[in-house]
Amino acid sequence: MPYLPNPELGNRIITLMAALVLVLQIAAVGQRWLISSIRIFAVQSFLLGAIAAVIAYFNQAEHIYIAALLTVFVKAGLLPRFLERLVKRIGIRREIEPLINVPLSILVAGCLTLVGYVVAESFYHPEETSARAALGHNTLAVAIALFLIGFFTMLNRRKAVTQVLGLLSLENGLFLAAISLTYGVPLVVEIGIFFDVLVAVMVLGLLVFRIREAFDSMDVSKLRSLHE
Amino acid sequence: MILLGLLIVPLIAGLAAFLLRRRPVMEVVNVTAFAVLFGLAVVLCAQILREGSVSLWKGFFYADALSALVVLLSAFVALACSIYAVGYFRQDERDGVFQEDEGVRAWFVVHKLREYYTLTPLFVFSMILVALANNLGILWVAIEGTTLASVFLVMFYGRATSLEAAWKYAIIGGVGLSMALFGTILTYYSAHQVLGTDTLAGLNWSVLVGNAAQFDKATMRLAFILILLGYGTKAGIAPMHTWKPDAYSEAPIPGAAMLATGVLNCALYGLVRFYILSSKCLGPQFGSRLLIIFGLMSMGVAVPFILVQKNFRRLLAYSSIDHSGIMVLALGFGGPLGLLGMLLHMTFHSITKPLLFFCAGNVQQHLKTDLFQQAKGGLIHSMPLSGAAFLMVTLALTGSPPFSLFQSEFTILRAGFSGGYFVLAIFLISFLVLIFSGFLVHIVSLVLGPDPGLPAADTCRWKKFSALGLATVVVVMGFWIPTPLFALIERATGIVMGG
Amino acid sequence: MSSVPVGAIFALSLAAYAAGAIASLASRRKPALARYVCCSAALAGGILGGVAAVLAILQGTPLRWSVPSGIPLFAYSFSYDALAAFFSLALATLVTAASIYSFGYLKEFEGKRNLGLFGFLFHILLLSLAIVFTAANAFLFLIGWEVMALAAYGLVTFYHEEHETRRAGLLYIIMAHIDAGCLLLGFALLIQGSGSAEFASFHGAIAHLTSGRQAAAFVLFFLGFGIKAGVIPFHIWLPAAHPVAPSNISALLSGIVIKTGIYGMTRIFLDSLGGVPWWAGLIVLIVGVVSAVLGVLYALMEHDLKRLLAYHSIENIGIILMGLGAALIFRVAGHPLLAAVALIAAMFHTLNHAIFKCLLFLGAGSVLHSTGTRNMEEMGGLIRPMPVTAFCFLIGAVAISGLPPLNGFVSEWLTYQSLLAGFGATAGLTRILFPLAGSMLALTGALAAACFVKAFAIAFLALPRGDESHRVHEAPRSMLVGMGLLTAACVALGLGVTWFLPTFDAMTDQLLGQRVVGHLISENGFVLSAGVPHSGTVSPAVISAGLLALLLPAVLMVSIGTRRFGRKRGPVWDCGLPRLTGENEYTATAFSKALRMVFSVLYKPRREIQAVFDVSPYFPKEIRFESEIEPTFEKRLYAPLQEFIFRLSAKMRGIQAGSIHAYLAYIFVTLILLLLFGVRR
Amino acid sequence: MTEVLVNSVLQLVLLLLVAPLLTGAIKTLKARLQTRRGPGVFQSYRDIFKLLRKGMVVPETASWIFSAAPYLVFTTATLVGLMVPMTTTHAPLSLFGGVLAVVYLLALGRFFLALGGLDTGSSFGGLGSSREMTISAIAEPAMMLAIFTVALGANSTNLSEMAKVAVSQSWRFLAPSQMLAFAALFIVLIAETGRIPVDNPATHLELTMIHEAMVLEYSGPYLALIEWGASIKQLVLMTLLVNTFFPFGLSSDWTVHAVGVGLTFYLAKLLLLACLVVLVETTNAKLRLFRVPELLMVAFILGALALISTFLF
Repeated sequence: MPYLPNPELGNRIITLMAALVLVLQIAAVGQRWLISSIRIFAVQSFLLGAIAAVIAYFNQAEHIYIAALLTVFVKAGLLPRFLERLVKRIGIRREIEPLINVPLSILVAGCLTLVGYVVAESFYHPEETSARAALGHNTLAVAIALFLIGFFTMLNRRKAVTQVLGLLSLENGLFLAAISLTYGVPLVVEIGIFFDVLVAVMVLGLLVFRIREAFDSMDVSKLRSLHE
Repeated sequence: MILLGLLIVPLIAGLAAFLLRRRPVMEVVNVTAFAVLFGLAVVLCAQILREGSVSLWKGFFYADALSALVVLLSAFVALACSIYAVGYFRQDERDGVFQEDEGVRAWFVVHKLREYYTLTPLFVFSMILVALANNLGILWVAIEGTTLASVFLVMFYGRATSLEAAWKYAIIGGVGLSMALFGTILTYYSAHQVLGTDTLAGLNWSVLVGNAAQFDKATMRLAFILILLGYGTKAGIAPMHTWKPDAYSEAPIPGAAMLATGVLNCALYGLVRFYILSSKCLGPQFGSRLLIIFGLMSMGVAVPFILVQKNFRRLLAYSSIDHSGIMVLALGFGGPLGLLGMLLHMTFHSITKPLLFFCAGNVQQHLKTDLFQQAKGGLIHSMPLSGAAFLMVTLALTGSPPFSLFQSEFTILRAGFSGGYFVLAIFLISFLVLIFSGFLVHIVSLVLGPDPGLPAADTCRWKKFSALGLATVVVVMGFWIPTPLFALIERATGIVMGG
Repeated sequence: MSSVPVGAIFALSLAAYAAGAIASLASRRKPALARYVCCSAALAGGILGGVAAVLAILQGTPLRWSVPSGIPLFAYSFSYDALAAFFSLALATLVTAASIYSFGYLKEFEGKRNLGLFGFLFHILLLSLAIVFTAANAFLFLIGWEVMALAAYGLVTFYHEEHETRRAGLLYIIMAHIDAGCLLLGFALLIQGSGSAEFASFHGAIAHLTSGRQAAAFVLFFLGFGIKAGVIPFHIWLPAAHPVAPSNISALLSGIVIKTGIYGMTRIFLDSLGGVPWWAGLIVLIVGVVSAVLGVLYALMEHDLKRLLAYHSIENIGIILMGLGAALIFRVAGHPLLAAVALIAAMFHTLNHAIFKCLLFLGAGSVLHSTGTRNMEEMGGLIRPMPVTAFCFLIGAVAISGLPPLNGFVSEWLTYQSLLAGFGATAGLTRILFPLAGSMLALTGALAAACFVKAFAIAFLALPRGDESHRVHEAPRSMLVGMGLLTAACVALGLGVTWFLPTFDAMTDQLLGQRVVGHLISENGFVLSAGVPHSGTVSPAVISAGLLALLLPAVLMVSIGTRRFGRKRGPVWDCGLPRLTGENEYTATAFSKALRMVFSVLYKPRREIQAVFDVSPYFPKEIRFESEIEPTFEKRLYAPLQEFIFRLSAKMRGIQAGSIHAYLAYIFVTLILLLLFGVRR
Repeated sequence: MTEVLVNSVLQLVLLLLVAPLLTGAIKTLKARLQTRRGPGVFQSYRDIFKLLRKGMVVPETASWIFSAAPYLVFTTATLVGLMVPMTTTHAPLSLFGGVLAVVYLLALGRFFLALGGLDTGSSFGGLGSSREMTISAIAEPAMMLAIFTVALGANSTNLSEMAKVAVSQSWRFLAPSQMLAFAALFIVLIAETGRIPVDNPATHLELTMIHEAMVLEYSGPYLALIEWGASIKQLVLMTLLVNTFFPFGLSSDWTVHAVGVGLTFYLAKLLLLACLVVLVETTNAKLRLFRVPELLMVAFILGALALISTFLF
């Protein structure tokens, strides 16, 4: 009879890591240096991979290992490397002042976390107090918060690269939701999604590059020639 | 089997164009491929009408009347655009549009035309895939695919403005799609609790629709909201519509036409699939309310931009925002009439819209501008065919009889009344009237008037043929809809109605 | 008679129009051929349509038939009942005359303009008109309605090189689309009630509508049809659009196209709804009065011949609406007989106006054709070079001024009678409105007479004012024949009214369940009476006979007198000036001066006089006189509306300012809101 | 049928004879009131016959319209005369045209006369026509309103019917509605017959003349027809007034005695009305053209009041 790990413990670990991910996200909101925000993203993605692994371990769901590996490989390895190369090539190191200044942005991020919990509240069915429901409720809140904060960074930051980062961290939120609520979506879909994310980033990278060429700046708030 | 064919043909066409770099070959390949594709689509529809639904690889690919309709429309649009594209790009080459940016250092773009003829089939492939994928996840992947392919079409001309448009399109589209993905995941979650951890089938629509009734309500609500916003972004529903004018005015005409019809249909298709689930799970009211709000908002947003518009390429974009609004509104009105009206509208819109783009393209290539005040008017003298067609298709698209869009709009109006949305119906009509007025004023100022003495255009055979052919279809559709097509639409309506 | 031929003949006339459309488009490369194809096809269609209408009226049984359309949603169903037959008859008459006229009129287009396109649009217009009058299905009706508007638009903007024409066309098509929108809503309302788009299914719909729905239905349909009919204040498109079209088209537009509005009101209010609330009838009556008076007042100030006629269309629509409104009120008040009389008055005036307005526009057309101007101030003395045109125009003028013994008089007489009867038939203070309306009708008539004295005299009498006079010539024969037909019709319908009236029996029977003609034709057959015994009688035939008889002594006296000294031609008394020239003649502006002063409250006239002095301040070298009246509705009602809409739109453009952050913010906010308010129950 | 013809002929003769007489009478009375001798009562006959026997000059610029106008003026006026009951309640042609026909036939005559005025091309003609049409246009509603008031009482527009009703209740003229209506119609009468204070038949001053300006170019028999027609029109209108409001002596039967009585009463009433007209003419000054509408507006108001009072009292 194989060793059955205690899911209770698993849930605690997962919740903890999820919280860590959230903290990282908020930290990213305050971050000024492009390179380090990329790094933050990398760490965050790694943590997600870890969460996936933990879930896989505690529920003997082998196919999640693949998802975990993919995450670590693509999101924590490939994409950050690519983005760093891009940034180096373009030679911009600092983010200019965001539209909303840093302390305020962090405050907003906090509120968004709150929103996440408020929304997740309505999913909490106290009658079924299974560990998993509780976990779902918790991590869903985190996921929504991640999503919203990622979104917020996109419309808060001016640099093209940081918008890409925002998009990616928003995807991370989705991944967290997928992995913790449903133990991962079907593998095919998973792979499809990863592939798409990869291509998307490539395309965006190409765009960033050419925008840099055309406008010799990466400040997307300068892209205003198309309007009514 | 036929499903596989539908998917493979465009892939082959793309590959072929990528390998054989000579223009005439690429043109021929492109056109023939899409002709074949259209043929296959027709066959598929016939089969659907016979058997009800077709599926492949134990339901990994699955086609019912609804998806068959979308496939048919996508294939039709693709064919029309491919024919037009030949003439369009030849003209571009003659005008030396591509000269200024030879040194494009993207790693796989060698030559502009090659880029186009390689990308378009991929684009079409993903449109077809959207319709044929049974798995909602794959559906999402496919729609994302259309976005990625079309980003390149938007930045096709490599101008600064096209890059800007492409960036906005990519970012907004990306955000939208991740919302859609979130929605999909939540749907899976809410289904998950019913279906258990059956890995693959858990996202298969054919499975989900069966027991949507027991899904977790709260999750489904959140899911539907996210889906609405997500696929709404792709469909260009206000306030997620902002990328449309930029993208449409920058992409090359055939690409833009496919964006405005094919992608729109795909996005709405996804929306409809989820609408079915949500209305099974939550009852129709929840969805309807949101859909009606967004539909009317889109129409309302389109109005002022159509009334005061300087650029006729952007005008087209706002028209398509308006039309997606109408369709969403129809979906919201619901009931057999509303859904029938919506699908009819989708059909007629996809048939009519490309012609509008073609006319606009001809005019733009003729005048070398897309601004109204730089056009001196009186185009009817130098390009009688395009001018007349432009006027005609404007009338058709603004829903005036005898053209077919009037039928669908009339049906939608009836749906509104039988749904008891009296005031909304009045809004609908007044928006339509305003849009008609704005559109006509602009186009008349372009087409009619004293002869500015431009050289005669309308010489290119390909452009003429595509425009004339399409015009004929549009006129005929006003008076006669092929019975099988209508049967297909009715069956699709049945599916949306539930089951 | 079996019912087969009517249907068949009607179908044939439709076919003739359709064929004409395609054939003329096909023969656009050969102008002469195109002209013959266009006109002869129209003529054929017109005659066939007329035959069908006459047969239908004679056999008096409504026919209906239904053709499966290519669209599974709807069937094309026609019904050829009394009302349809009557309007089809009017249409056929006008088409016949206009198409004969066109043989000559279109000659000048050859080589200059695309006759093929013209023929196509012309026939599409005729086809859609024929369909509108006979459609028995809301969907088919709407298609016909809108196609009619589009074809008319095409013809109005036929001279699209002029900016004025394009503007007028746009105004026209936009207003037309607004009315189509109202009708769409109205029909959707009825359809939702009855569950079917067939007119038959609406029958008596008023019964199962809530009072709110009744009001909505009335307002929507009245707006829709009122805009098309050009009632004030929705008239602004009419004087803009009708003049700029080719004249044979203007004749049809003013003659029959605006009557589709009247047809629609009659069809919907009396047939489909089966009566409207009394206040609705009152509104129709009042709007009628306002349109009649203001229409003629604006007409008086015009010296563009065709615009003047266009304004008179508004006036006559007003007169028709007076009758119709009275009919609606009587129906509610429960006086079917009076209602029938009023309805006949309205319908007969519709027909009469169709005929003499068509005649007048054709006359204006041939004037335009030979002088090349629409401005009356440059005309004058045309009666000598073009006597026949002048005569036809004169008859038309007498008829439209409602003077005996022509047809205009008869229908106005009937209108008077029903208005008078209204006083006795209704209760409460509102009953005063009827005689007041009557007096306004009198005012209208008198002003119309004044206006046509001006129109005819300035254009046709005295000396030429412009310099075109030398090359002025009489119109070609075909045009004269076309006008002659209508002239004859004016006289015939006037003198022979008592023989024509039975036409209406089936209609009143169908719409009001009341056959009335028996009461209308009193003893010895040629006296028209007002339906109620002792109420009032008139006999145009006898009147004209009397006039002829009395002419005898007058002629006698004059001839006796002139036998001795004869009649000499002499110069006009010109206060000792060298001789009378075109310059010092009385002008149209001068003629209407008096009325401009009298009604200055309405017109708000603006005049400016600039004198250029040479040596002494007493002898001005030249004087420029400008005078214009304020276009009240355009300035006070429509301009501000347009202003508002455009300013709002301009503001809204800020949404699309180009900042991607803003764009993302829209989505973000929407998402947050929906998350907070959408999810929870 | 024959009866109708006989009656018409008789009434025709009466019309043709009485009309100039009335004009003459008014002229003389006026003169007397202004302490002038004035022309004889029969002056109008002399004028007409003189004109009939003179040659005429037709302007070079004029067309056939110019010649048609006098005939129409004359015939319409006389025909109208046959529709109005004069001595008996029974007017020969009343069956074939009621009061509406009367008004519109007179309008027909005016229409052509105005055309004739403009046909000459002289500015006088134009000015006259313009003023004539203007005044008649704004007189029309007042007249109709007043007539309606009477017609509603009789609920018929047929003049014989109206007269019959009037006879049957012969003290009805004391009702306020009738009084008001009469006042209104009287003003209209002044305007329609071109008398002071609206128009001055005796002047040829271009600033003031209306009717005279219009017929300035007419001469000889044409002028005779016009003058005669004008006086007949005046007679008709006055008859309309006296017989619908004061139907005394109107008999409904055809005995010689009755007709005689009717005739005497009729002439007497005419004379009284003429006196009234003369009184107004002598005691008022001519109004400026643009003050005339105000007068006619008064008439219109009176008509409206009459109407309202019909169903208040």
